[in-house]
Amino acid sequence: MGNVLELQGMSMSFGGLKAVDNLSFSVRENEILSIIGPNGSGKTTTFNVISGLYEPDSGDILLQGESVAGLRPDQVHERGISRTFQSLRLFGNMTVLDNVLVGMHTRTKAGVVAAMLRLPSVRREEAAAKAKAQEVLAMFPGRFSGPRQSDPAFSLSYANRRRLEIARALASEPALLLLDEPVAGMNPMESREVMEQIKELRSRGYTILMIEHDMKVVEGVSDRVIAMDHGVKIAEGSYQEVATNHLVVEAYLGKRGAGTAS
Amino acid sequence: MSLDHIVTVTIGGLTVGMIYALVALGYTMVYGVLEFINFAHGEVFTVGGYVAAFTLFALGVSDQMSTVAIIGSLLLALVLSMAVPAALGLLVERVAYRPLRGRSRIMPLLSAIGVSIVLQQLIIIVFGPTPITMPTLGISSASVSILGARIRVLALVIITVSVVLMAGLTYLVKATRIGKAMRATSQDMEAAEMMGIETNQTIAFTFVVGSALAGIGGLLVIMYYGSLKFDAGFLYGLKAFTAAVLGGIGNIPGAVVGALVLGLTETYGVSMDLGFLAWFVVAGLLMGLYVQLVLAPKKRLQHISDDRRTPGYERSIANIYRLAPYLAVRTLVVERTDALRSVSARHAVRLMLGNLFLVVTAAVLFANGSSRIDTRWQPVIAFVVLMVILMFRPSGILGKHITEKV
Amino acid sequence: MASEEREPLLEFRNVCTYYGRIEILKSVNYTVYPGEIVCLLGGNASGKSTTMKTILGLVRPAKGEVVWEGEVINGLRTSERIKRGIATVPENRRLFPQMTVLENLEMGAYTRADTAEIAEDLERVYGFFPKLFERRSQRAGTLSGGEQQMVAFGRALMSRPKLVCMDEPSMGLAPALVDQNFDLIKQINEQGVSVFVVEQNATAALSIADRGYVLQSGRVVIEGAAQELLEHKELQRAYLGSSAT
Amino acid sequence: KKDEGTTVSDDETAGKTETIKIGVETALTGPLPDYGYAAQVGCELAVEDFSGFTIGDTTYEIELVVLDDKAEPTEAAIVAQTMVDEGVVGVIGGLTTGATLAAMPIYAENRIPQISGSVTGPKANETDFDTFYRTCWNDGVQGEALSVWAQELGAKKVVLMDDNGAYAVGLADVTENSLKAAGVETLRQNCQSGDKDLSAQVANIKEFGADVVIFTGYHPEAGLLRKQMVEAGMSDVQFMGGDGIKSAEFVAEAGGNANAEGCYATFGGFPEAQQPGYTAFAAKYLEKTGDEVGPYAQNNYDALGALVAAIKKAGSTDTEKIIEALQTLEYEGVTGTFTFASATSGAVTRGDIVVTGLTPANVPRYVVKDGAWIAVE
Amino acid sequence: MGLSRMLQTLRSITERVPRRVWAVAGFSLAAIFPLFNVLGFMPTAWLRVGVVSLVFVMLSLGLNVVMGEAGLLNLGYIAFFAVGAYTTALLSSPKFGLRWPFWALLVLSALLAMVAGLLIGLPTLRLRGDYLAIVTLAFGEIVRLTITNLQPLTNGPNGVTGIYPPRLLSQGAIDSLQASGWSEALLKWLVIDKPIEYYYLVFVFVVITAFLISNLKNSRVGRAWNALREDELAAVSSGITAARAKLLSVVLSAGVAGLAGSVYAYYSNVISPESFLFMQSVIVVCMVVLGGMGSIPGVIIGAIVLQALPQVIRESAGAMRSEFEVYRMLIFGLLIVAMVIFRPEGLLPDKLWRQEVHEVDPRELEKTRQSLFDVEEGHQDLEA
Ligand SMILES: Nc1ncnc2c1ncn2[C@@H]1O[C@H](COP(=O)(O)OP(=O)(O)OP(=O)(O)O)[C@@H](O)[C@H]1O
Ligand SMILES: Nc1ncnc2c1ncn2[C@@H]1O[C@H](COP(=O)(O)OP(=O)(O)OP(=O)(O)O)[C@@H](O)[C@H]1O
Ligand SMILES: [Mg+2]
Ligand SMILES: [Mg+2]
Repeated sequence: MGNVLELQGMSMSFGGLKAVDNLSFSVRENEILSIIGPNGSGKTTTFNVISGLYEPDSGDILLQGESVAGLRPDQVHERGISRTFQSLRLFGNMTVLDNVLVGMHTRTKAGVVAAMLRLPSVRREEAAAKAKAQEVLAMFPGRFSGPRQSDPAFSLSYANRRRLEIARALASEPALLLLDEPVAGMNPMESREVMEQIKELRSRGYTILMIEHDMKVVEGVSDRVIAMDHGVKIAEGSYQEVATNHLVVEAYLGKRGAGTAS
Repeated sequence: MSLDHIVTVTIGGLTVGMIYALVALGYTMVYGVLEFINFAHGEVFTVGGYVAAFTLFALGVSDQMSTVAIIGSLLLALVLSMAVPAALGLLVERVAYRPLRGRSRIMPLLSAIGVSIVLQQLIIIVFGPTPITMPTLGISSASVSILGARIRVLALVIITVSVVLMAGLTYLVKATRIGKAMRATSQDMEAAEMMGIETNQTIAFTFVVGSALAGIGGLLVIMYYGSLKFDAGFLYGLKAFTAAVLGGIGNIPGAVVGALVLGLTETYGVSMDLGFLAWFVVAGLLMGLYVQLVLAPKKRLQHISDDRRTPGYERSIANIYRLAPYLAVRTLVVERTDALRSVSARHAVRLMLGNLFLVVTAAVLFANGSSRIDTRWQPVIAFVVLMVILMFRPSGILGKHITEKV
Repeated sequence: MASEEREPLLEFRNVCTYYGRIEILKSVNYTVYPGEIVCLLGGNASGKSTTMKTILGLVRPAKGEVVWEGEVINGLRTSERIKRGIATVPENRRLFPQMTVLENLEMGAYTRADTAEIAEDLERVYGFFPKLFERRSQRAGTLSGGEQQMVAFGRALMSRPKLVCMDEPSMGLAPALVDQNFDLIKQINEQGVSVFVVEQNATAALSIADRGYVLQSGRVVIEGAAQELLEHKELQRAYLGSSAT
Repeated sequence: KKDEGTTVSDDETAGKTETIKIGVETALTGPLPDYGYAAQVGCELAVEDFSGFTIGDTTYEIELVVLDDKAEPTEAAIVAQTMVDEGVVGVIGGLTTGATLAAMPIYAENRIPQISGSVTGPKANETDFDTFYRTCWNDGVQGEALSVWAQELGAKKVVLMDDNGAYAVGLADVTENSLKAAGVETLRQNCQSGDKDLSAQVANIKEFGADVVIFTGYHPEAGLLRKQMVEAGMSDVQFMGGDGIKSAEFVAEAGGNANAEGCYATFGGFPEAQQPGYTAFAAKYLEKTGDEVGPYAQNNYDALGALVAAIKKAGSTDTEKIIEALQTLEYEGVTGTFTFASATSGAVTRGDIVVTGLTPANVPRYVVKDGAWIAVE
Repeated sequence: MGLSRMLQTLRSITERVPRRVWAVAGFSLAAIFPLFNVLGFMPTAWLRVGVVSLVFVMLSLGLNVVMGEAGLLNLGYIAFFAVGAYTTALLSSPKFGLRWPFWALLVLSALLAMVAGLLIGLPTLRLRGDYLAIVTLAFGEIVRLTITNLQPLTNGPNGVTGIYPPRLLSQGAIDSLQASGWSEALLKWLVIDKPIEYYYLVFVFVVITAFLISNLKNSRVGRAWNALREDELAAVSSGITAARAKLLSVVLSAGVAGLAGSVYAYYSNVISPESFLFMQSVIVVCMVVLGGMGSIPGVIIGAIVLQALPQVIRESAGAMRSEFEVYRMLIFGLLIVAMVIFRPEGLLPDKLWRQEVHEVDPRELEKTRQSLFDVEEGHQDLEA
């Protein structure tokens, strides 16, 4: 199986600060790769560069062999990378269903004139999109059933908002899904539930790149793990390998952290 | 163009600019704290002017009075024309803005427009629609001669006052405790409260200071021009706001810089021979060529990736000034090098059009030899300058572009 | 450690809080004594953050009383409460994004005038989080999520409060820092500051706390000494996840 | 008072009484409320004097329909439509040239005669409507007069400045053409009504080296211009204007007597002393309002008088007949005896007031002396 | 507080009746409105107020696209109206002796306004919030001043007068219809020159515009606008091309304004720069906000109320007219303030904006109570 994503010597700096420094790694098809690392080590920045919010200073980003470096975020999304945000960014006043439908923007085609006239083709497309959105929401059984789909997103509880972000990202059936701390702010019970859902996604064929500080989740779902520090990759391998790497323990896990993790 | 003409025009432009600045400072302060355009600020300024004229009339000030009495009356007028607008600002804030706190941003803006209309009508109802005039005083028309041009002392006063106020305000906001409170309040009102800042008082204070500043502006304007009309606040408000945006709204020195740019271009625009501008255009062309031929090879890749990233509309505008005739011709006519491969034909056409535009501009300016913009276009100049500058510096001249952290 | 003779620092007496017409807190009672660490647990949306907001006065109780040092403070503005010695690590951090890290920390000491001691406290915060010293002149809005959390934490310490209300102070922090954070809470508590903390990581939180409350759907369903709660069977099953699946 | 519209009521002693509506299109809001008010008062005084005239055994009561066009063209079109809807037999107005131009086609189309007491724009009736008449002078007359006067003062270089409004541009155009024809060098400048700072224009005037400045707009900007010229050391440059600046406020706005002293203005009508009915009119005006006569009040009074005279002459309230009557009417009003021009020729357009013996040289001239406008002999 | 209570009552009444009933009632009322005049119950002046109100309804519908949907504040919107109006005026008036066909001019006016929208939109759409507001304001002023200054083309402040009434068919076609025996009375309807004819003409345009825009609003395009308004960064990361979507909203709204301008020029017979003052832009903004941003029925109501109410009061003030004039603007200003404070979400608010603008409507929350507490479902009940 080929690589879905390949980062080649990517660097990104802010003023004098090298947030990401010559980072290379690849994500294989249908795997879950986790990035861990201390606060401010450049994990979110890596996501931002991949998703086109920042333009890398140097290096290349290949999505299924084609460069996406320097493209605008919407172009990157269209080519098949979608993401969630560390601090949630839903369209708070839009309904749950509409949030997901926005995620399908690049997968629908209706033009302005057609939409104004509401041509039959538009109606068909709209109906299909709705069905698809409902299907995506159904991945979280019981959470977004029936009338809740027309609730505004802001009224959701924290955990459900995270779920909705994942649903929005999934709606475009991305080749690569980026998840930034999907279980932050959840208690162990809830984390476990999200963990199961992430695994479920893999079994449906998705490829996932995830940032997470909760070692239980990282351990539970990752096929491979990358550790970063100061913008540099310091370790890569299976969870066990990385978690026992002395650099990682020192910089990230701390003694007790390593203890609870293993 | 004689020297005294240039001096006269320059001082004229500076004075107008500084008057805009006096009003713009208040705008910018309120914006800096509340992030909303206080449209009623212009009317507060008018009220300041009316109060000053009214006070001086009530005191029966004239040149027959002793110097001490005149200065005393002027001081009283100054105090009143700061106090009344300050009180008004406070009242307006309390009644029309405070209830809207935390609502969508368009709401206070509309409310401000409403207040502005109300204040203007009240001025008409109280003082009538004809302009209010100042008692004539020797000091307001005293003048000195600089480089052969007669300059009014009051113009120099206005310039000085604006600079001093700007410095004072910058200090206030940057270095004092209340200034810090103002900045904190502007960024996150609730968080400011959580730090123990009385946000309501802070905001009220901002309005008081801003309105008092506008009041001083009103006083100086009516002294300088001798009369003030009920709708002056709208015109000045518009110009001052334009200036504030031009300089980077929320930025205090920016307001002054923006106001000066505005005042000077407005005055220069219609009273200077613009033939010389042609030389700037030529210089621009040459510089562009230099950049493309000598400096570009290294930078070119950057441009290309820029090009993929930046939406078309920004590109086309930027390219007009990016001046790349060389690149354009190469792409279309000569061979396609590696570096140029991703430059599309459309891009090249845009570049050519951009250069054509510049060549034509230069040609027109040259052909027109001694050209001067008709005075009837004066009000347009301000807005054109605003649009052009914002195209290149979307956050204003001194404004910082704030990138959003994700 | 909770001694009944002492006067409580903070007390909720049958407090009910609403958003619109929906009752979030349903007649809850809390007590925090001077020098205590009290921990508030509960599932998502159970009203933990609302509790914190009620203490700060960002939300006003519709019924019941919030009592601070024996005085009912229901009507007091947030800023007034802060001046009386409450500090907070708010939900979502709430930094001043355009200000530098240093300025943000200084804002924490807004209510104080003792320059020399402020400088001392600043050193102390930098001591806890060396990263912040490194980044002291970076605008807070551009910090990473975890770094922002550190600033929020540091800022709360800058006001020399009597009580710190912390809403998930270790959210988004790296594991090593999470541990350090709990040490830190213990440490400032030892200097006489009371702590009222909301945490998802219940085991760790209870291990440093004196007492704890468990909130569900706006009601306090369990309360007691930390040790008791740690051993509470149902609580373990529901929250700590130790016996689930 | 009867206000029952056009209803006819039987009255045993005095035959029938009928109420006719006469429209007054004025501008009480907008840039010239004082003019608008004076026009309204002029009409009201005329109603007091002329209402209740009889044709045959019918007594006609006049009801005024006063509408405000804010001196805006678009608003004027709406006002004109409203006048049509109200069924007026004639309209006095509008007040300003721009607004009137907009309203004229509508009155013409609906065959409603219109007599303005203050529209002085030279091109007001360029389109040659037979429904438009005016009882004030065409600015063309003042433009010629300003040009003649400036030349009498020995002008070599003249700056003409307008405020970009219809009245000012029209007057400046006529003056400029006349001056150019006489070989005088001219420079044209503009400002916007409401402008405060004219320093750029003043600098341009100074650089041009003008010996006469003619401002054809209204007094607020004229005063500012004069003031800023004096302050720039140009008090020796002659300052002239049309009737737009002949207002008491001009002196204050120019910064007092000293600055305004010696400024000249022409006027679009004979001096009050030469107007036969003026003294009586001024007394009535004072009694009604407690004020001195406002600008163009007597012209508006005459306009309504002429309309009533035309109705009587036509012997009918049929507007077509009234229009016909106006064309040959000779009317003796407050301002003098006049007829209306029946065709456009040269500077005179159709419907213009024709006053016997008027030439550019004897157009009234005023000068500021000791802070007041006085007639120049 | 009487006012607020009144508004409260109004709100509860308006909200109890289903939207659809309102829509049908409003539509029917608007459709039969001129008949009151025909039957003699209502002066023609009111009918004229109706026509102008409908023109402003169109304008507001257009502005709503850019402001209510895409969330971009446009303070120079009236400029597009001006472009449309002047296009029509110059090409169908004695000014240049031209009389282009009505339909062609409608299209051309809309197109030119759209080009103007493109011109202003291209360089400025990357500006944020208030910067965009001030630039659009500047654009509006530039357009107005240019019209004022280009006197040879536009007659400057005098405006263009004598605009010919629209003919629905060309003169030739009308003549040949007449030759083939069509009755004079019927053919008279083909030349729009009476208020009632204008009324129905504009009415048809309003209905079409409302229909098209409401379709658009409920399509992927409308969702993209809403998403951009809510969170541009998230929207862009979900594949929406911000520049294109925003530009589209600006251009579309400009087109609607151009169309409205064309009709307005025909109707009012005269146009001059004074109709395109900044204050007019503000008034249209107020119409949208008063009605309820993003809500099509709301915006329609808002435009009618703000345009018609002052006129109706003026009409009914009778002898008090001139006194009323003095206070008209004062009342207008107070109205804006009161409305923003007491009913910021507008008369018939859109669901999205109501949440954004106001504190959350309790009933709305009541409905969502289920989902707010759903997390607990996963847990065992601790209250054993
Ligand atoms: N826009 C910016 N300007 C300046 N510095 C920035 C900017 N964005 C990020 N940084 C810096 O770059 C570094 C990397 O940040 P990033 O958000 O990638 O960290 P992270 O690994 O995601 O950390 P965390 O786990 O805390 O979220 C941080 O030190 C941060 O302060
Ligand atoms: N501003 C608001 N408007 C309406 N409802 C709100 C608001 N803020 C919170 N709520 C609701 O109040 C309830 C309690 O919220 P709160 O934030 O206190 O929960 P929490 O216990 O802190 O949960 P979490 O673990 O997600 O932080 C939730 O149902 C939430 O949806
Ligand atoms: Mg991060
Ligand atoms: Mg919470």
